Amino acid sequence: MSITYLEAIREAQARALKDDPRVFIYGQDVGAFGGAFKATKNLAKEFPGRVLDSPISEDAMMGLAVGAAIEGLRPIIEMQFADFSTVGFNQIVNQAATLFWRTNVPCPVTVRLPCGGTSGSGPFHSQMMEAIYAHYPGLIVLTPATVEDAYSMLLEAVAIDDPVIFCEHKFLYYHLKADKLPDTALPVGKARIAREGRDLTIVTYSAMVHECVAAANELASEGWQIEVVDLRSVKPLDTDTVIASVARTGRLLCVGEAWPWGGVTAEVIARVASEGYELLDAPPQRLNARNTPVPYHPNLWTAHRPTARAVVSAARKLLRT
Amino acid sequence: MSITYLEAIREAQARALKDDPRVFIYGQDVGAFGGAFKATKNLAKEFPGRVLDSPISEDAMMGLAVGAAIEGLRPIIEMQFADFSTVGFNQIVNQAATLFWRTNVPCPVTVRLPCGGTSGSGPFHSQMMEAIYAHYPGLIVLTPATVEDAYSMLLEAVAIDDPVIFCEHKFLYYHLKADKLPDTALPVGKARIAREGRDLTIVTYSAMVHECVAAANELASEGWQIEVVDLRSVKPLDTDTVIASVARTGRLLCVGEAWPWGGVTAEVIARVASEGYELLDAPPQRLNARNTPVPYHPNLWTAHRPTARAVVSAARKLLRT
Amino acid sequence: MLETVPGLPAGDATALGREKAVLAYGFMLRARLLDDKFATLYRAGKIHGGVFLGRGQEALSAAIGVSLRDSDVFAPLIRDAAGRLAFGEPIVDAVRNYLGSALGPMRGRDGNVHRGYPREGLLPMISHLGAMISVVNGVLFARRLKGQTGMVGVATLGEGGTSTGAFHEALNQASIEKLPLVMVVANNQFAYSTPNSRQFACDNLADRALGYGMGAHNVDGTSLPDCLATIGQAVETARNGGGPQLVVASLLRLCGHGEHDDAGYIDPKLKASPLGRDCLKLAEEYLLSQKLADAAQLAVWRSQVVGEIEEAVNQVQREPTPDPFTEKWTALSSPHLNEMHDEI
Amino acid sequence: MLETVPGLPAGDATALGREKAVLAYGFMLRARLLDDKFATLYRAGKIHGGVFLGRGQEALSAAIGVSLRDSDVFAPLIRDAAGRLAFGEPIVDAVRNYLGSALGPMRGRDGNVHRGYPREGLLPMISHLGAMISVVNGVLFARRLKGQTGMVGVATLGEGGTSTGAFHEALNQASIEKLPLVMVVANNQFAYSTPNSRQFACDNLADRALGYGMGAHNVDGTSLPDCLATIGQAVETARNGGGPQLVVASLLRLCGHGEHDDAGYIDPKLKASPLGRDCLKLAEEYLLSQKLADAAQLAVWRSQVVGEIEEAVNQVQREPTPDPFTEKWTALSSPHLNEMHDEI
Ligand SMILES: Cc1ncc(C[n+]2csc(CCOP(=O)(O)OP(=O)(O)O)c2C)c(N)n1
Ligand SMILES: Cc1ncc(C[n+]2csc(CCOP(=O)(O)OP(=O)(O)O)c2C)c(N)n1
Ligand SMILES: [Mg+2]
Ligand SMILES: [Mg+2]
Repeated sequence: MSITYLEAIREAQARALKDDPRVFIYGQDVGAFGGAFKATKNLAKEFPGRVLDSPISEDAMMGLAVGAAIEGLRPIIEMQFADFSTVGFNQIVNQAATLFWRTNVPCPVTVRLPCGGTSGSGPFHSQMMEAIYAHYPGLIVLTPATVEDAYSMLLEAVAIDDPVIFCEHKFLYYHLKADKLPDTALPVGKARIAREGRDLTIVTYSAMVHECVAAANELASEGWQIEVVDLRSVKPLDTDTVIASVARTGRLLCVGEAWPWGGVTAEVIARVASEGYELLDAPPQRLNARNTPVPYHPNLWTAHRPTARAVVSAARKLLRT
Repeated sequence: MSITYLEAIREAQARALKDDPRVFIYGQDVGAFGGAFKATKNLAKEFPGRVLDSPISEDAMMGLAVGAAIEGLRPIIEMQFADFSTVGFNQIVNQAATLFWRTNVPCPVTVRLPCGGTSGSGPFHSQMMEAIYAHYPGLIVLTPATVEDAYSMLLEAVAIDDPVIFCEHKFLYYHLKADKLPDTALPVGKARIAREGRDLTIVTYSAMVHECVAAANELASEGWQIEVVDLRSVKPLDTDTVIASVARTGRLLCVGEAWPWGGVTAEVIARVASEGYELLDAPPQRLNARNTPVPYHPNLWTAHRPTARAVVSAARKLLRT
Repeated sequence: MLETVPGLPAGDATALGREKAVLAYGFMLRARLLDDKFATLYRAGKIHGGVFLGRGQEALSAAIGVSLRDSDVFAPLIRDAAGRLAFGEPIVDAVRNYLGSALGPMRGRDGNVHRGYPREGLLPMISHLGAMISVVNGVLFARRLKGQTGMVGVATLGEGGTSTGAFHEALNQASIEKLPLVMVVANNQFAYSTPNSRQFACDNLADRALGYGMGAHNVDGTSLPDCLATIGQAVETARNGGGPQLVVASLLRLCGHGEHDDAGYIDPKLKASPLGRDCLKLAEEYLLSQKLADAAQLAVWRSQVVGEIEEAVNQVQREPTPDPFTEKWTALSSPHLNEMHDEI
Repeated sequence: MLETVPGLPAGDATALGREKAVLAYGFMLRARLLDDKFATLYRAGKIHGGVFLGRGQEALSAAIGVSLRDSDVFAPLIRDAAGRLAFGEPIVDAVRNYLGSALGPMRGRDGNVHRGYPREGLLPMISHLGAMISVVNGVLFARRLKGQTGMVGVATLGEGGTSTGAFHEALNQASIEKLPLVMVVANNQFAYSTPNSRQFACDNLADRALGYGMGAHNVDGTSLPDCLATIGQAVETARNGGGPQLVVASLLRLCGHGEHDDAGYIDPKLKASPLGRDCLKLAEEYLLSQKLADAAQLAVWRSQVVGEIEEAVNQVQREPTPDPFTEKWTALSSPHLNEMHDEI
């Protein structure tokens, strides 16, 4: 038996619905149809009245979720694509994110954002939005890179008493497989060493973890031992694990699929520069997507986002510094 | 005669309307009333039919601006407060910011965002949003700190063929004064040395420039010579000027009024760490607002944002490193 | 959680008939005098930030408050002091929020009209107009999912707020879910300075109800008995499963947008028109004409309320203001998820 | 910029009477056969990403295109191949955008239905539903400011898109500004899989017009002559200063949401109902009954269009695809404002 990243997301929701009567799911086409990506397949049938089609109203979807959270429920909102959350943006960053701080009433809402690029999806169905949401106080931002994390972190997201932006990566939906669902997991807020090494630390998250591990494997054939840190959660961000790794390797490359200005790679480097400056043997480097919208054509798309090949070449340069 | 930061914004708009028939202004209460802050005072009378009250529809305001830009006009959109731009967010980041890249048709829209805190304004009338917009390709983000820059950069914003997010700071509106409007100005994209020094570089922007200059003055009485760099524009960000300054001082403190995760301070430090690592004699440091919404009460508000006093203490610590 | 004023009848929202008018009048009076007090404090420099009053809108707002039960939901907006009080907000909490008392409902974190108790059904507004309506939907939706019945939710908005996308999405959502939402729009002719001619182009905003499948109601917002009748009917229709209702009240704001605004843009003719009548005076005339009170009684009530407000202000002025050093600088309810590396 | 099909009458949108039906039919046919071709190419793995067809909606869409002049504005959506062609889009550009030719209007940066020429009044949609309407408003507003008159703008949307806040804000804005906007809603009963019962709760979406002060029109979207009459009337009303118009067409999507979707959720009864009739077949029957064409003529036209499409596809398949090395990796039109420190 094997289970995909997407199936893990479905299973986590099934289990959340089963274990906790306060959970419900609301989003476009999530009901009988099972969602645009089938992440809620059969759930409407298995949990009648608790998996509901919404109108095309991202603002009102989020508002309804906050109201339900006030009443003690634990809504899961599926945005059909992360990119469409821009239309529900205000309710996320100004309503959900501020509720607890203003009123002492927690706001346990999980917002599932199918994000990231797949070839042919174009500028409005491919965006990474973790940096946008992580900037706001009051939000937790998760970026699972593995089948196991997709499952366990989604379950934890639903259990967390604060609004969680759950960035699930579409590129991983079907291709990434595991043998079974995990019984235990690292808690949210802890990064994971995806691959050990001693020559260079690559800090990354989400789909880029796999590009970086592939790059590390390629560099291993040249004798380099690259450590890859999978952040898992970008807010909170596990600076301790990152700095401990840099302490071992002395070199830092930070890789993200988002746009270059700001974002996770800037935040990680700024933290390491401030708190672990003396550990660095060479200037820390970043690799991001290009500074344009995400292109449609595969020729352009492949050149827009970092790939294992680009990671290899950036790492090689940094190893030689 | 003296002119305030707010009056400079009014004058720049008056001149843009006068010099260029393609310019018009659209926003809530900007017409006969002259705007919530009076930034468009008398303009509706002086330029009939070109300064128009909008309904409370930030999404449609931005959409209309893009349509008008396609037709070759140069709209200025006034958001009543920066915080309300979240409701027009999608049209800014997905419509305006992508138009040129997708179609080769430029999108010369200026969006005026009255931003930043004043005491008593609370969580929804105080936000800094430069980091959010700067993350998106296709946008220019300006953060004038002086009366002269408010004037000349707004004029330049209107002349730029790309969408410009013009972050004007409400704290500076009435208090900041200059003797006259400038005849010449640094171009957008160039940072300014607000104060020269050789012991430490403080990089900052918008209202924080004044806190940092005050801090530098205080430290001068202790014999420290602090250089203050006013970024003026956070995207594009003038890395060269920043690095040249760090080359002189060897120490970097980056100060911003926005929330700590990501943002301008992270971006600046990441760039300097990557490109000017060997110039640093001590780990670069950041000072941001606290990681909560902006509080209403002055007691809390004063502790939430960086002040000259906080800058002094962070600088002192860094000078001793 | 209704608070009583000595001498003014107290009771819950189910009180019927003529009594209800007196009850509502009591809250109108308290709101008006409280607003007057805030205006005075503002001019004296005792209030940080803006002050937003409900003058001229008390009849409508009070009618909402007295039509609701404790178990209902209410999302008031900036001109709803009367409705908040009638729904059960203690005067002292209104004062606390304006003066930034650490003991206030928002503990100095948010101020003025931004206050409430979400768990008790009084939702604290965010500033973004229209954004609270779908939150009311969510509360109603959740309660229904939990098996609760018989509740109603009221959201209020100015006519300017009807131009927001959030308004539209939420009304459509309530209609699809057949939620017991009553949307009350106070058409006070201006959104800040913007006249209706620049805000919408339909003859009657209540006509929008048809496009959602909601019930539609128009009411003269200056008349307390009319507001009581219409709001009462809309609330009962929603409560009895009639689906969401839209009420549009016509009136005029008898003050500036905020106390910083002299409202010089309002045409004196409009002020002199029936829209510009003061609902509080009309309500007093109504009580007198219906023999629900005489002039002496009105004077007694007024001085009682003045006393009550003075007492609240005196109390709050002795209360502590928020302390940045004991303040927990986190927006999260989960302490273990705080960033280890917060600033300053 | 209208393209002619040999043998099919060509003309501009002002062509009148029976000729117009033939003209529109020509674009319906081209759209249908083009869609069929895209479906084939998709199944053959020749197209990256999704394919979105307009099957069953060609009459409505073509009626829009032939009702417009070159100087008008059109913001089509995903099911508007017919309208785009009728408005003047060359078939070859549709093919280019689907196959990602470097010579296509979006140069491989955007794909499939995301195409247009803003300066020529054919606006390239962004995906966010409802977002194009206010852009049309902006074009119309700007032209009026520049002194142009007599133009009309059409935006299209599915019934699902009417639930967006953007839809509401834009219609209200157009009404306030009295812009010559014609909003055409194709109510095809589903938004992806979501049935109307989960999308709105009013009897008739056209009733929303009243709440904006717009003109309202309903039309049977399966009938070409009805679409021509109704769209023609709405467009002329707007053109002559009658203010914005809302047209709601009833029909059924005769395909999946995209070609990846088998639309198994559509009730066969609905398909068998009048809504499920194929507008192209009905249009052919109409032409035959009106003696505007005979069967032989229809067959000739069809084979002509097939040839034209094959030719376009053959041409595009020889064209270059975008090259990442010559691509200018910037989203700004101002070269001097590019960040000096772009990545990779
Ligand atoms: C989305 C949004 N845009 C702008 C504002 C700024 N604003 C606050 S009150 C107001 C006018 C509101 O008018 P109306 O809805 O008629 O209510 P009234 O003040 O007349 O009671 C505006 C524009 C806001 N709060 N929210
Ligand atoms: C704001 C927004 N949310 C979600 C989507 C995803 N989406 C694309 S098409 C679609 C269904 C559209 O239905 P409808 O408007 O009825 O048009 P139809 O496909 O039936 O022609 C959805 C939900 C979107 N494009 N925009
Ligand atoms: Mg109003
Ligand atoms: Mg549809």
